[in-house]
Amino acid sequence: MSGIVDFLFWVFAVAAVVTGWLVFRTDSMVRAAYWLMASFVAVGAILVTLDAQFLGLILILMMAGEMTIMAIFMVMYMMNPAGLNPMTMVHQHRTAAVAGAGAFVALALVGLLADFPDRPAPSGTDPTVDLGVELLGESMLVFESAGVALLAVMIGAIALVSKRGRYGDADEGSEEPILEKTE
Amino acid sequence: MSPAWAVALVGVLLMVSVYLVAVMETIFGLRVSGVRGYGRAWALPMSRAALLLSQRRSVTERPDAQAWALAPALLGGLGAVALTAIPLAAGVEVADVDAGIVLFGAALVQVMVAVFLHGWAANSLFPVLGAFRMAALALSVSIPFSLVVITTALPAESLSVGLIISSQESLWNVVRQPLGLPIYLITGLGFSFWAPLQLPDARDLSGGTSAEVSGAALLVWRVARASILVAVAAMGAAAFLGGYLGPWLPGWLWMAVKTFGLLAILVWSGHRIARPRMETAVKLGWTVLLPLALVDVFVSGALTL
Amino acid sequence: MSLDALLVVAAALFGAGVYGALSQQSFVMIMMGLELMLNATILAVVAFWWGSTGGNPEGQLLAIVVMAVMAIEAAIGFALVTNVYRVRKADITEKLRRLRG
Amino acid sequence: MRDLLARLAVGAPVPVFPVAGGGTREALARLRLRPDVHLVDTPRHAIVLLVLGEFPPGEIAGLAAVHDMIPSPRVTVHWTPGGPRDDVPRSMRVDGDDTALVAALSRVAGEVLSGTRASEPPIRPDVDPVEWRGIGPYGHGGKGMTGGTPFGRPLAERAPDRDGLELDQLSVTVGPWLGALPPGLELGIKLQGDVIQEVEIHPPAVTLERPDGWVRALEVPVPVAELELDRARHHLVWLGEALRVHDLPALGQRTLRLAQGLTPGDRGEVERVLAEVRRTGIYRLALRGLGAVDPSQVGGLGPVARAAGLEDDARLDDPTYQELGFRPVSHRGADAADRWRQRIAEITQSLDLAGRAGDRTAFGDGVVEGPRGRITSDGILPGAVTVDLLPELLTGLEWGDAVAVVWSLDVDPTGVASRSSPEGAAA
Repeated sequence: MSGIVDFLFWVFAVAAVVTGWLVFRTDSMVRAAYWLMASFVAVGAILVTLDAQFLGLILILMMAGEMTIMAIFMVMYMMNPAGLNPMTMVHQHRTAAVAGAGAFVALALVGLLADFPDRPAPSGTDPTVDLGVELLGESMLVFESAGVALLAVMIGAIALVSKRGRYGDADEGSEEPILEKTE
Repeated sequence: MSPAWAVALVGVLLMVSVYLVAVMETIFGLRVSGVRGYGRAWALPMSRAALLLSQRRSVTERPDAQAWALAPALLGGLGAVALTAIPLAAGVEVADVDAGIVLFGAALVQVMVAVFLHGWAANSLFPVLGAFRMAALALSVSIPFSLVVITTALPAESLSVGLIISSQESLWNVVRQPLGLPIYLITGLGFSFWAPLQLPDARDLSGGTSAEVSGAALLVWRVARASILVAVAAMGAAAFLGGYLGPWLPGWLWMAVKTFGLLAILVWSGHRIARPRMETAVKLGWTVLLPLALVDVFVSGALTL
Repeated sequence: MSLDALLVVAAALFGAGVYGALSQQSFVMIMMGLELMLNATILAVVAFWWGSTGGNPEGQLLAIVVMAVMAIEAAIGFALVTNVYRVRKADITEKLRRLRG
Repeated sequence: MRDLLARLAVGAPVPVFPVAGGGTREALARLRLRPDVHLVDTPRHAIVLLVLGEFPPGEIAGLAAVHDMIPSPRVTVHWTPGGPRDDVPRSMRVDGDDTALVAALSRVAGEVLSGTRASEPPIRPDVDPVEWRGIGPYGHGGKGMTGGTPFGRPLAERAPDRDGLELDQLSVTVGPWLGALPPGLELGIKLQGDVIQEVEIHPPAVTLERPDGWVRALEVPVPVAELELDRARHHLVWLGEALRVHDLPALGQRTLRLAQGLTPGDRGEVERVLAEVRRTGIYRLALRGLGAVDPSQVGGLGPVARAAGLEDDARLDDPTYQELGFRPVSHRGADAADRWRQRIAEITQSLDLAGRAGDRTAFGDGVVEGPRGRITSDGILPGAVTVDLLPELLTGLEWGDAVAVVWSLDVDPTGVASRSSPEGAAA
């Protein structure tokens, strides 16, 4: 059984990295968004093999909507529908590649060389139940804070994008209106 | 259950149910249009499938060919995955996952991706408009959908579908959470973009995301769409109607009866209720179903405590 | 499958994210780079929870907090993109030399 | 394998994409009721291209694009309800009535599926309209990075929209044989997402539809019962087609079946069907608040005018109708839902009048109230005026709402042909 799990892990690991890389190699907006989603789905699957079922599935569930919205935003705001007009959307390619490779090497070295404690979860526990008890027990404050933060962000985001602001339309700048002289 | 048997079982069950959905659809259609004699309805889906199989696939100008081919297969796969989360009889669970109901939700939400790809990849006006409609529709129904589905886990104190069913031994969730099933069915129609919520594939878009598809690809798409509807009905039966629980009859038969009862309601509503405007559908999701789903969560939570 | 292997995979994802966030011009593509980095973070956090904490649920809790951060990043990002586009009709960074309104 | 599939496929209704010319409204409605034929919404789902009715001589060539959209195997059939046409080779032509047509459709579909008849080759060459790759600094076919005409297509223009974001516009031509629009209606539209920013009416590629019965009533006395049954039948056919576009095809079929051989005695069944239409919630869900017209612009437009609160009806001046105690029905809201309610009310009213009229006759005296509005002897059909309302009404609507508004107006694009053809021929 552990042989199958190992094999699945490597399939998902390769899939996650390759699809994550393809996000920036494609010239189609929708493909970019859905490659990223594929990367998230692969990571979600890895989480499921790690016994974090709830987290993995929630990650997959969240990402469908978010990546569809990403695709739509790109279609809305990019002036050249890629595919119709493929072109390179990359700048400072060399710097970025070096930085990316550097980040990978540094983090991988930390991961390989540092000596982390080897304490796997004891068998016979149910991680989903543990998580539920934790979320609504000792760590409820953290969980609630995350929820409140999300609510605040939702309100902030709506305020930011709404067309009519306190001082008139958003695209007219944010200066106070000049008082008109009355006769 | 060994994986090979499980895959075979889900595949066969799905094909049989999809065929029955097609027959039901034909019979309801004939009934509403006032024609008597439904004998023809049993063979008609077979003939239609054969006709599509003898048709060549159509090609648009510069489609995203890989995504176009992938989308129907992805949709069908999602239907199958969603079905694996549901115990078909006592102890017959294809995928025995603790968080089964989350697996089901994750599979259904990904339907949005399959439909969006299907519309986008054709590189044609009406399919793309269908894709945009799917995004708007699925986003507006997904939150009430998730809420009412997760609420059924409250009395069971577990996310496992098997435990959710056995928690309904004394009382079905449809009674315990009366708001749940109607909201679930409406939003489920949205996810399977079935009439009256077939906005992404509607006739005012000449077929929407499938307007440019023909032949075997169209057949696969239609079968996959029906398989999502089957999965929605099966989960409705499990989460709200006590699944395989019931007196006298064997468990699997109870499950089949409840599933097809719900399927009949869903298919029937497609012929009897008008397709809403896009704006009405989105408003329904955000301003009616979402508050009602929250009420459902709060009331059920209070009752569970 | 070992903790080391998981961390290497997470590092590779993070590296790809860094490359994307630095090389892309479109705001939305830059956001994708950031999301990929957060994806790597989630993987690393859950890997540590699985291998090093003895099943302490607080590890999973941390992963949930990262997910919330991801949602917040997306919401703020989309709002900013919309606002910048409304004012400047631009969606690529090259067109925003100055950030004054 | 192919034989087996072909033998199985014969049991299915033949998928037919109709391209309807002038004078085929009723024939199309009859064809929809045939269980052996399935009229599909897009050529991609069809096997047979059915060209029915009359077209101006040059327009048959314009069908090539539709023909080539049908995937192989495909076959074309030409049919004219009134009689045979001479400009088509005999092999593709069907002479005779509906039954002959349906038999021919099944036969050719069976032949082309089993391979005894070859699939028709595409008419237009399969080449790119312009060269696709390798022009310009990025291989994208244009000048610079963000300008030019990539692959020969100009980049989308930006325009203000209702959200205050200037997003790209897409210019497209829809029709004239789009399943979602009345046959012959061709619109040039600019879309932002699915919101219509600009509408332009193109002259239709269909010859004039002659409402013979109604035109005859201008000159000679015609039995009132006949006229009113015609009106009810017209509205029922309209209702059937509109229900189909609103994705209620089965209910639409029931309505179309009622329209065949309608008599005043069918009133009970008509009322049952109309009640069922109301029960679908279509007014509330799909029509309310859409496409409200300005009452001052719709004079003479029959149901459209009366739905806007005008008591505008040529029948009011007819002594026969006065004798029958005729009062026009009217509604107040002027929107799409009211136009549906108006026509539905007029169906029962017409049946009632037809039942009470006996053998009374009406004499138009130069003006007749047709089902779409006032028909006068100067030849301008009310459909022409209705089409003119479209640009203003559709601008700013989402595509689905626009389709609903077009059907609620019962647009008759051939009315434009009757009016603009002299200028059109000159241009």
